[in-house]
Amino acid sequence: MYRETEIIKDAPQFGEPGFGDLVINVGPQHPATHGVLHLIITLNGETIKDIKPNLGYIHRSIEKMCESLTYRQFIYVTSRMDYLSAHINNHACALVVEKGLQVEVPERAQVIRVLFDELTRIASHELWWGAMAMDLGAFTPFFHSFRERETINVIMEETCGARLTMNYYVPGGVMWDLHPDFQKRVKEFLALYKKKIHEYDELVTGNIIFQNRMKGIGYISAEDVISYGCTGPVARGSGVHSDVRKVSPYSIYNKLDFDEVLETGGDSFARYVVRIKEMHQSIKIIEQLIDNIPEGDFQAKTKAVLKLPKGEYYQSVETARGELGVYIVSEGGTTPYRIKFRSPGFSNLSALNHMIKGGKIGDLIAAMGTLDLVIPDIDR
Amino acid sequence: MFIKDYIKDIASALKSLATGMKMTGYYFTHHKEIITEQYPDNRDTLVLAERFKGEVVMPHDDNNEHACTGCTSCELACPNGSIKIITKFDVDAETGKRKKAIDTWIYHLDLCTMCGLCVEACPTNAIKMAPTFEHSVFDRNKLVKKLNEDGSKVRAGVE
Amino acid sequence: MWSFSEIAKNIDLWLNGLVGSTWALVLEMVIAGVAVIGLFAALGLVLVIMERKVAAWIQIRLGPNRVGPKGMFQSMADTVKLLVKEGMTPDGADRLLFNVAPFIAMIVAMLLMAPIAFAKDFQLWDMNIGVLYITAVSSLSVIGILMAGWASNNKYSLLGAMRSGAQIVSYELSGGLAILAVVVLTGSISLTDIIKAQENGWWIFKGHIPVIVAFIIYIIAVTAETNRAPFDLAEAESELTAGFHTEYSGMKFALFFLAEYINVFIVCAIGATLFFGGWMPLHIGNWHAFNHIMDYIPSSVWFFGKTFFLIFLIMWFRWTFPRLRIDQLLNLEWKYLLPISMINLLLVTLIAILGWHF
Amino acid sequence: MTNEELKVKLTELLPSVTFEEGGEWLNVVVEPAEWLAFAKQLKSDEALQFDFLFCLTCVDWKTHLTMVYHLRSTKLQHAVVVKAKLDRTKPEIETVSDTWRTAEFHEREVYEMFGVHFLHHPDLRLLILPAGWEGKNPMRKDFEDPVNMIKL
Repeated sequence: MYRETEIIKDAPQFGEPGFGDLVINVGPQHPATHGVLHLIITLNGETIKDIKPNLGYIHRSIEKMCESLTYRQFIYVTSRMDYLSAHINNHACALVVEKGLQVEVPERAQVIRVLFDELTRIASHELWWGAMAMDLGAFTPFFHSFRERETINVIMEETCGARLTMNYYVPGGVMWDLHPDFQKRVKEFLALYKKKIHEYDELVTGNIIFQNRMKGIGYISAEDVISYGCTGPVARGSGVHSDVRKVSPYSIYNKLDFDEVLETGGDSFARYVVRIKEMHQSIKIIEQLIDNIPEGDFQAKTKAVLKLPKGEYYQSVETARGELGVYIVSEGGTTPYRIKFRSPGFSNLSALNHMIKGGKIGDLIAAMGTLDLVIPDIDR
Repeated sequence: MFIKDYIKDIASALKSLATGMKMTGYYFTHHKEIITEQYPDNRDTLVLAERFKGEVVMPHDDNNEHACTGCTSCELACPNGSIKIITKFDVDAETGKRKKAIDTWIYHLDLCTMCGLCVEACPTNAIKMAPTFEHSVFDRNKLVKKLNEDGSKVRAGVE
Repeated sequence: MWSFSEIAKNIDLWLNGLVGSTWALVLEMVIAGVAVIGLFAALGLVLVIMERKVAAWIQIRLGPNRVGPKGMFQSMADTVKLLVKEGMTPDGADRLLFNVAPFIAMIVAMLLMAPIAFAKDFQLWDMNIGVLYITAVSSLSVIGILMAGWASNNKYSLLGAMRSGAQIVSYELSGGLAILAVVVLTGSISLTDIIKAQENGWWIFKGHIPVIVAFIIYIIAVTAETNRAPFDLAEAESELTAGFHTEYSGMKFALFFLAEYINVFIVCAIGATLFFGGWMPLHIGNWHAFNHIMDYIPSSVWFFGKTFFLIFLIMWFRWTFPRLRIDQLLNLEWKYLLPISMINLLLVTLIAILGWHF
Repeated sequence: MTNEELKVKLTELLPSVTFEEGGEWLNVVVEPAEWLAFAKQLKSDEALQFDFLFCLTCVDWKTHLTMVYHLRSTKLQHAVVVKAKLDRTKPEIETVSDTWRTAEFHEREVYEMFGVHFLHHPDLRLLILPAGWEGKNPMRKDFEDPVNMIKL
């Protein structure tokens, strides 16, 4: 049954308010939703009156599935949730299990994990930057962003054995040791990135058409951001201090020197600038770590069958889209009794209606671009 | 005054458009920047990372022996049930005792998500991940594979 | 000896000799028709390949290189694909308007071919109201788009058509005023007079500042009129899936696709004729030796070279700039282009009267 | 404020509140009836200012359902976990979507997955599950689906 007929059935008749509004579907197959997001939009002419998201096209009930997976097996599922920050999701699950078992992760494993997290964050922001520009009509940045993303994928492929959903983190550390020429390739990537960084500003940030399309669009104030539960670059675009790596630092982030990017504009352009600056911060972190990766073993000794003691555990990490929280309620068995993934995309999407009311369709696409939505992250 | 910032506004707009054009113009003229990989043509020179997790395979040495003892720990480790081990009991020649051995190692390549947990869990390193990625077939049940060759036995001394 | 005008004169003589002058005229019209359709097909193929190669190189990729030597037959393959594809008509669509719309777009493109001077006195119809005819007919193309948008019973195409209606109508203004700047300098609106007036130097050089400003406004207005790149709101991929031609497929879509490229060719041809002297070779004042050498290059090569340079410029816009929003688009036209082109027109008339141009 | 100070403050706000052990944050168990008033105080009170509801979920303990609210204050950097026990047959609780806007979507998800009915919710419809799944509550422990779920 096509959900939209529900809305048309009780569409306002002549004389009632809202008569003559155009109800159109953006999605589930739509070039700008980057996935199967279905928005039912009520339009009056070109201005948007209301947005009703209709989710669930890629719902695999990951939470129900995890209830029958052991603590080693459920980690690989999370890289299918927000596939652009696969490593960071796996890092959250590994940390929760280690927090439950009080396992001490060796220093080398922690540094490898942070290195791969930051590489994933850059790769995710690269793809976002290309897709964002394509949404606004410029096709060229997409291909240029994939040149950098491809170099990172080659690094991942060489060490972890996969390009997108790398299952490299295990409770207690990482699956294998680094590949011998990992450092060489990362240095090559840093050199390429430094050479090409000015192009991002020339082609997109500095472009007057781009600025007009993004400045003042999808404004959301600081209180609304907190009230809608938005985290990540969406929150930091409105000046809310919400970087989990700074608020409640995990792994070795408290020993690293990087600063949290905060913009006070609150509109699409501010969120855009936050992500571009975040890429620089990730580069800074990688540069600090790449030359002093400590020696030692890469995986702590863990028992064959992992059993989390009875109780509840919560661990949040900073993915490329915001705060991913893993909440495990354990009955002491080998599988979690109940698991809840607090995904950043779900709350960021709820703010879209508030942001874009009264804007044009072009604004909706611009605002959705800066929300950086990954639909499996929303539907889980 | 209005006219002054009207003109300044136009000038900065044109300058920003010009820098964008200059950059794309640079790429239009410099073909050495092209990054396209001609996949089907460069097949023989294509080098894949040797750790690439493409498909689970069971290496057999020249006299058709492998290292799988049929202990089914990989089947337990697999998150989505794409491994099915059928074991049989065959009588050991010298000691005459009945020993468990592998009969068929069924591998559902269509279900497998290449997570590598089975290779990690195998005590005797009998299976490993092969860097093959061309898995497309015309008939789906070609994707259900039997990893241990016919007539293969466990290598002696593998416990 | 082998210039286009010689060939045309010989055919004319031969036909008059063969059959009476009235029949000769009819036969010539048929030949002209076939030639224009042939030019359309050739242009369609060449421009599609050119666009895809320009896009590819700008986007650090190779572009089509599999079909034919270095990918040259790619557009041939595309045309054949579009020919054999089924042209569906969505149910609930206004059948007549839906099927006529692509032909309107194509007819307007063909009409505009008449006054363009392809080579030295080689024109379909050397009319004395050339420029007026061009601006009048080019505003008809919006009817085809509105028909397509309305008839295909699809909300996205309706939105796309409304947008392009507003866009083309408003950009006619500054486009027309930019053309007027050159007409004021030459004092006549016949294209051959305009070209002849550029005997001793193209207007872009002789008319110095005001004509350069007029040229920039002309290029922007013309990119908007043909619904291309920074102004492609009519078929905005990421907003309205494919705008007014969402429901078209098969040959009808091919007609729209071809009409867009032919429109780009025509507006660039007009731009080349007005600002870069059409088929007139590059002459500089009284450097007779230099001018003489320039005359050796045949006039049609001059014409097609200039037009293809302008087409490349418009394609370059497309692969560099994002899309404007509908209100920014109209804002740009009414608040920036229109005032500037009016002041520019005043400036040009002042210069024309006082004779400050070269 | 540390957990102990929070404990004192919360008992002062609502005497009938009990505390639970376990987890890094203070676990507060509240009666479903008093939850809405308590929530408003948590947000508005100067010393608490819990303005960020970062996780809202429900746990099915086979005998009863427990609503779990994770709250954090972005200004004072402290967090608390509030729980409310609901009976399984007719789970009902007041909605907090007007105190924290993010609750609207999270409550709709809990409604369709667990069947908890949120009173005065602005738009309590299915969010993720397709039409026809009303009342099926797939996340409950006693959910049977012979097709997709393989009983080991």
